[in-house]
Amino acid sequence: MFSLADQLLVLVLLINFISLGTSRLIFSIRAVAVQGVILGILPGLMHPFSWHLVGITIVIIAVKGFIIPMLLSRAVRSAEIKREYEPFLGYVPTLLLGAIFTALSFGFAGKLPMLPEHQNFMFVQASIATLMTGFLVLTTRRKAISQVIGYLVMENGIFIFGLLLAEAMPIMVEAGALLDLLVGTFVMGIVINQISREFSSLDTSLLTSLKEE
Amino acid sequence: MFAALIILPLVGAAVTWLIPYDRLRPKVLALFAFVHLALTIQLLAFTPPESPGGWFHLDAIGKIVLLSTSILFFTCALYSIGYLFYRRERSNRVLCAGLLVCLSAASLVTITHHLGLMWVALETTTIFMAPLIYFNRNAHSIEATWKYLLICSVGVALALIGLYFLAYATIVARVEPSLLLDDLIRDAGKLSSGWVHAAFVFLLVGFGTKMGLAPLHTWKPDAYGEAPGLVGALLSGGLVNLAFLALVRVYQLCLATKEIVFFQNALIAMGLFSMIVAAVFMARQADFKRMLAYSSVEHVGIMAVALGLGGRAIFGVLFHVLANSLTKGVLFLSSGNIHRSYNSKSTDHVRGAMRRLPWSGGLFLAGFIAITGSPPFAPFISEFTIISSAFIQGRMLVGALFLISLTVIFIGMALTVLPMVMGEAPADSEITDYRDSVWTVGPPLFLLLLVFLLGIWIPEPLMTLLREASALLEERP
Amino acid sequence: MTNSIIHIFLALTMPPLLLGVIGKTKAAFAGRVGAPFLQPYHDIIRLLQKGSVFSTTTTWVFRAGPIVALATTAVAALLVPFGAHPAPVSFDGDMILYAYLFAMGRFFTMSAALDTGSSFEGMGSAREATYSCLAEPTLFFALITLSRLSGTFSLSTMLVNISLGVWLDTGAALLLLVGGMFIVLLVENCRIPFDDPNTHLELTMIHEVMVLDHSGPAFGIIQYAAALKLFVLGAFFIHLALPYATGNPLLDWGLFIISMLELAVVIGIVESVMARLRLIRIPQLLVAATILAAFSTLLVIR
Amino acid sequence: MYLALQGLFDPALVALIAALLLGCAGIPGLFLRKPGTGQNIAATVSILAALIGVPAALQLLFSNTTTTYQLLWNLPFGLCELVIDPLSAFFLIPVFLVSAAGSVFALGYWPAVEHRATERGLTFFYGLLSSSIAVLLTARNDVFFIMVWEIMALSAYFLVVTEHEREEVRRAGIVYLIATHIGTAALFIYFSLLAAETGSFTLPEAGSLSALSPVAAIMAVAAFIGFGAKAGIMPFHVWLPPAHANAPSHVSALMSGVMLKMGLYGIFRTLTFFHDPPLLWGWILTVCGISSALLGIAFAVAQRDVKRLLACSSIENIGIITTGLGVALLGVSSHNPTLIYLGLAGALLHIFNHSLFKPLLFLGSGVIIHNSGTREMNLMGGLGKGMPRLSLVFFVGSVAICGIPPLNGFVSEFLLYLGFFTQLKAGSLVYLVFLAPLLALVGGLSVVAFTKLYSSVFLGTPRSSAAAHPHEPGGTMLLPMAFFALISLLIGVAPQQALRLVSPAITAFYPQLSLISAGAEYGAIMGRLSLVTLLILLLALVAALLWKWRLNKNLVSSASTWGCGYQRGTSRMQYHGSSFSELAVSVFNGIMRQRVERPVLDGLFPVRSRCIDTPTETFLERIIAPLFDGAGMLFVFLHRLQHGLMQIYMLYIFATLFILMLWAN
Repeated sequence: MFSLADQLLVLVLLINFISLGTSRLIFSIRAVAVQGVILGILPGLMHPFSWHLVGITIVIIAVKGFIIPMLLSRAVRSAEIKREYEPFLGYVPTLLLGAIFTALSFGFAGKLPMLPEHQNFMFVQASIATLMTGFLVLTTRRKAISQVIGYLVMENGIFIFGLLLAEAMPIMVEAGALLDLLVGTFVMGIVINQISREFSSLDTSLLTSLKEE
Repeated sequence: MFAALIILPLVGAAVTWLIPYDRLRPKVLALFAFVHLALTIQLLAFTPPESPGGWFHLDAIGKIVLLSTSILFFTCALYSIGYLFYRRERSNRVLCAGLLVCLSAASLVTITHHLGLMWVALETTTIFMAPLIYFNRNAHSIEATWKYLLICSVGVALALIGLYFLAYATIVARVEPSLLLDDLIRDAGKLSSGWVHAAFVFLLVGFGTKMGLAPLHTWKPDAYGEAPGLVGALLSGGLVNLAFLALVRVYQLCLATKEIVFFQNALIAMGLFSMIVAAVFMARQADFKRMLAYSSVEHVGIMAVALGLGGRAIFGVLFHVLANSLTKGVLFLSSGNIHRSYNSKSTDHVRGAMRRLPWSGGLFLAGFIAITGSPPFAPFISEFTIISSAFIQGRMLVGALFLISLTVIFIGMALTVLPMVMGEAPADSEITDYRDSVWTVGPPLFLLLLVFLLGIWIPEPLMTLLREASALLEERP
Repeated sequence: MTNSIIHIFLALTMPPLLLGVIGKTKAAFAGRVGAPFLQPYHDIIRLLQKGSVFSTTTTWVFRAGPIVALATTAVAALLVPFGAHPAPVSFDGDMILYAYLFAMGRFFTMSAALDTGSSFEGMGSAREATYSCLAEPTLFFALITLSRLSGTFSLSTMLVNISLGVWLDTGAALLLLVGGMFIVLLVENCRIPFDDPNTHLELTMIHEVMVLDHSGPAFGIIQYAAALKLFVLGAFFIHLALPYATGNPLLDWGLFIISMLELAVVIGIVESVMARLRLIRIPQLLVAATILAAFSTLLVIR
Repeated sequence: MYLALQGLFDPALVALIAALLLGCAGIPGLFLRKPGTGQNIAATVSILAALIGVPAALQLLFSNTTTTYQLLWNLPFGLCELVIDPLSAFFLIPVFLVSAAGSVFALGYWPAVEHRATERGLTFFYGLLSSSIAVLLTARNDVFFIMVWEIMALSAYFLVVTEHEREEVRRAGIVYLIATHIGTAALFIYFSLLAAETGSFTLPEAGSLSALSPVAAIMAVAAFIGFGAKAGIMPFHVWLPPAHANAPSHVSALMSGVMLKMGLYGIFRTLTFFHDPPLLWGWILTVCGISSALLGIAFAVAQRDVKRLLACSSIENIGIITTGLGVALLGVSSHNPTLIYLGLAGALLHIFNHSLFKPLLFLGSGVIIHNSGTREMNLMGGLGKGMPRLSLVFFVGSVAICGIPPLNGFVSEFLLYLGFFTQLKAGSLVYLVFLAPLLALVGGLSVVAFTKLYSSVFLGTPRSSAAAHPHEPGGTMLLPMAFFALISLLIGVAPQQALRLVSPAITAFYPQLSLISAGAEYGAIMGRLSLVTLLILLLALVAALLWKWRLNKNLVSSASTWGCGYQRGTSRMQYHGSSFSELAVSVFNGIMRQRVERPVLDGLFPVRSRCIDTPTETFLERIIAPLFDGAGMLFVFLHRLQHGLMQIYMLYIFATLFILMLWAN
């Protein structure tokens, strides 16, 4: 079943590029949602069946695939913003950087020793690449929403790596990750609503009054 | 015992959340803080054995951090009684409850030896601090909160993946997979250096962000500048120490693996860089709260350098954890009073504080003298220990850079602080209803007395505690 | 013992005579008969018998000036050997005391002048202060050279030590020194070309203008002190310029008196052939003197 | 009382108790409600401290013993020893004298009833400063030394900014604080290296370190900067004039009379640690010393502000002392006992002398300023009539500080001159003798400076209405000054006793030296000197009596000053300070600069206008201030890094991660 997981990881990487490439916020939110769903399926493919597993899967799919995207799209609608206009870095350069980082992450993963059973799969690569994608979104996009999206992509990357530890680690760490994701996103959702109420916009370049003169 | 330490504040949080009266809440807060302090001292006196499975283990280092956090929190809670009296315009429900949750999480960080659990607790503090920074409910505070939240979350996320790397290293090494510090230290020799290196880097950046090492410090001036005085005090005197504690855990691990040199050099480099950045940004600083934030950047830099130096400096840094948090308490609380009285944070408007608020102004001045490492205050002891050990180890360059940035920082800070406290208040400055009272002046005064006493006399128990702690961090060839 | 008595006797009696001689010489150059040699004595005695006028502005400082000036110069006179005979008072390092005694006198006289609150006297003491502190180093270079030549730290020995033989060895150095010290001699005693005691324009005076307000006995004392100062510095100078001595004590006293008179004549000649310098030039000449002396020092210690 | 004490305690203990008393002197006042009581208590206590402290110190000095006490402390820096050896004892004496005198003076000068706001703090920190200085002299533990050192520096700062509502005062305070802190940073390096060398935080034994290692060189430089900054040796003197000028006068007295000397004490102490110091050290000290002396007095001549003039002359005197020390060090390097003896004797005695006449002058300046309501010399004048007693003691002080016989200043300079001259014979350091003319020049200039000061304050007629109605200060203010004047005179007429005072300190500094011969030899010379000095006084007395006799015989009348024919002379026509020094300034132009604003006079009858000349703080204005401004500009430019844009912050994190990754592999 691992091979299927591997193909799904390829899909994840593609979604990374979509989230880098698109300018429509709703679309990228959806993309991230899909990514979340895929991540939700992955554990099921890797481990033998158990109710705990089912539980995990359901929770992940619910949170990553539906709750958070709903929150975000509500924020988007309330702030009436459709697109990410003039990002700090154009889409084409971002895509190129994304490609470069993906390549780098492959190089990075190549240098690290792996368990034989993980040897010829690209968990590490995918996770680092996703992490970097998240970073790229965080650094290049103007809208607060896109930054949250970037953060989510990062979280996904971390989650992918988490899969490698799924059976070895106590459940606590994943739970921690999930909690962090959940609460983090909730709080960010709240903050974003506050922002849009305060500034009637989600353009973070308005949020630059605090700086050194 | 441990459970009490964690549960009690949570109960307190629930209680304060349910209390409907704004006037009553701070008193309850103070009450719970006091009980927590008592509990802490009890724990320090009679330390229970580590819990089965080794998840909870209060070692000497944890004790120091726990003690400083608890003392500082108690003082801030007392202060909140006086402070919130002047902030009647808004509800303090979130503030009080949030503070107590943070206290619980902080205690958890100090007593657990499970890195994963520690990470969860740290993340909790990060999240629950956000609404406290947003206390003032205005455009600036929301911006500060946003930056704080996003940057710190990213940092903590990086720390998480660092932990994952560590865990995976254990798996790869075919040892019992675990994130318990003691297990990791035991098996450290076997771990593959590639993963360990990667883990250390991510953990350093992650916890470094939380701690505010330059250039990961960017959220600090905004958050400290916009948060209320007592929250600032807790951020710079409490959370910083927690993140530092996390770094120390990583350091212990490094000591066990043979990768320590890289980690030490990285710490020294980032520490010195932080001090230089602080020196640069403190000069001509127009907002005294932001200035304090940079001072906090400076002090995390000092801690990092000291940790990197090792040797005698370890003693210095462990003492500095305590000294710094107490002194920062004095500065933030008194600056909060000054802010209340002038209703401005700008150093152009705030003049002659000594005349207008003899107590708060004096405390602020004394705090400045203390934090810049002048005797007879505690930070002098720690800073001199660190500097001297740098020179004794023959690391002249590190010592020289350290001293130079300390001096530049002193000059910058003096040029900002002295005009604030000296002279006469400008005629056009706003007159507010704030007056120095026992509740607003007492707590920082108490802290200052502590700082002074520790500067001339270190009680024997504390001394032994520091010795044990630094023994834990010795390099064994 | 006798030498000491003679020494003191000369110091007490002879100084005004030098002034007389100078006056006579100048008169001779001007083709006048001039005042008799003993005129200065008459002046001083007459002044001592006059009554005195004190400015209402003045305090005790004004009165202290002349007295201290006299006292210090007198002590200085005890430190300098006259001719081949050692001075009655001498100890290692007395040359430093010698130099500082003049400073002491100066301090009091300047203060006294300033005590009157007269702008002229203030002007005078300002000049005195500046020029004398320029002249100071020259004197010290001279002392260094002498001390080096003689290998002693006492005026008597180091001055008596200078002889024709020394001249033959280190002529160049001594020549420079004589040049420098002569300038110092003229400055310290406010002679032309640096200062003109007999001018009638207060604006151009240095020393005389400082004592405008002193009258009667005080002025007498000042006159006498000035003469004594000339005598003392002169005695110092002739050791350098005219260092001849016979073994015979009495003869040496004679030689001393004669050479002092010669010195007076020389000063008279200089005063009559030269005009007063512009005040701007004086510092330059003083620095020149210092340089001369410094060179002589270099010559002897290298 | 002294004998009683001798029976009861060990003098070292007594001295320590006295030091503690000083520290506690100001504390009661903080809690007493009624103004003035605290001040009286403080004065009484510090007199008591002096009464028991000075005899104790003297006994320690003459019995030539070294006593060690253990301070009970648990800071992790080894044992904390308090040691009093003759050197410390010698430095202790002025501390007690000056602090007592100052606090008595304060009763009249800074009465609590008039200065309710500031008096308490002033009294408290005054006691703290004196006490910390006294304790500093006994500290033998690096860290304890630095702690006391910083307490001293900080309390001095709080004293300087007593009147901090005045902008000038605040500025002076900040300059002082920054200067002293930079010095302390240098001391951090010095003591850390010392600890690294010795392996413990206790100050090393005399002569236990080699001066030839590179570390020793670094230590020496650090110590020179650290201690020199406190002593005010050029070029570390910038803080000195403004701080002394703006502090209350008895504080200036304490700072200039005692605190500056702590820098010198540090240098003394440091030098004792090293055996065979290289000649270079001696030369550096000597050159810095003599140039400080020259430039300091040159600045002094140009000043218009009474207290700035005194402060600049402090730089001069410190310079003279440093020269002496340097000469002694040269002696050590070239194994030349005479030079060591004379250099040290001169330096130490001058330290003592300066701590007598400089406080005298500063206290006097306090009274003067109080009376004329300004620090501007050119507006004063004629105060001598109103207060003859003050005028007398101030005159004594001025004569003494110029190094003129028959007062103490001359004695110490005399020793230095002897030191220079002796090298003519010995030969190895012949060129040292060129210091003599330079020192003579310094002497000449100081005569200019102090005739200017004294005359423009006390002599002539008042130049402004403010100075018109002086009234003699009360006993509490006059007595301390009279006391200092008396001791100055005594040392002047009995120098051999003064020499006995410094000899033990010299042996403490350089034990190898065989004092017996040298001491005896120069003692004899001093004997002759004192005889001659007495002779001067005698002659002066005789002349005075003679004159008095004449005056009684002849008629005495009084008139207004002779105006050379001009009848309507006004007081504004007098030569005032600036016009008096103008000639000297013009001669030495370049060393001392003045900013002169000359009016343009045109036409036959020009309109009334004024000419203002202000001496400039060359170092501060031309070098240091621009430096700071430049740094400030650069920093402000760099502030843009904190751009406010989140994305950039993210980039920082990203970059850090990347760099560390690359570094790790």
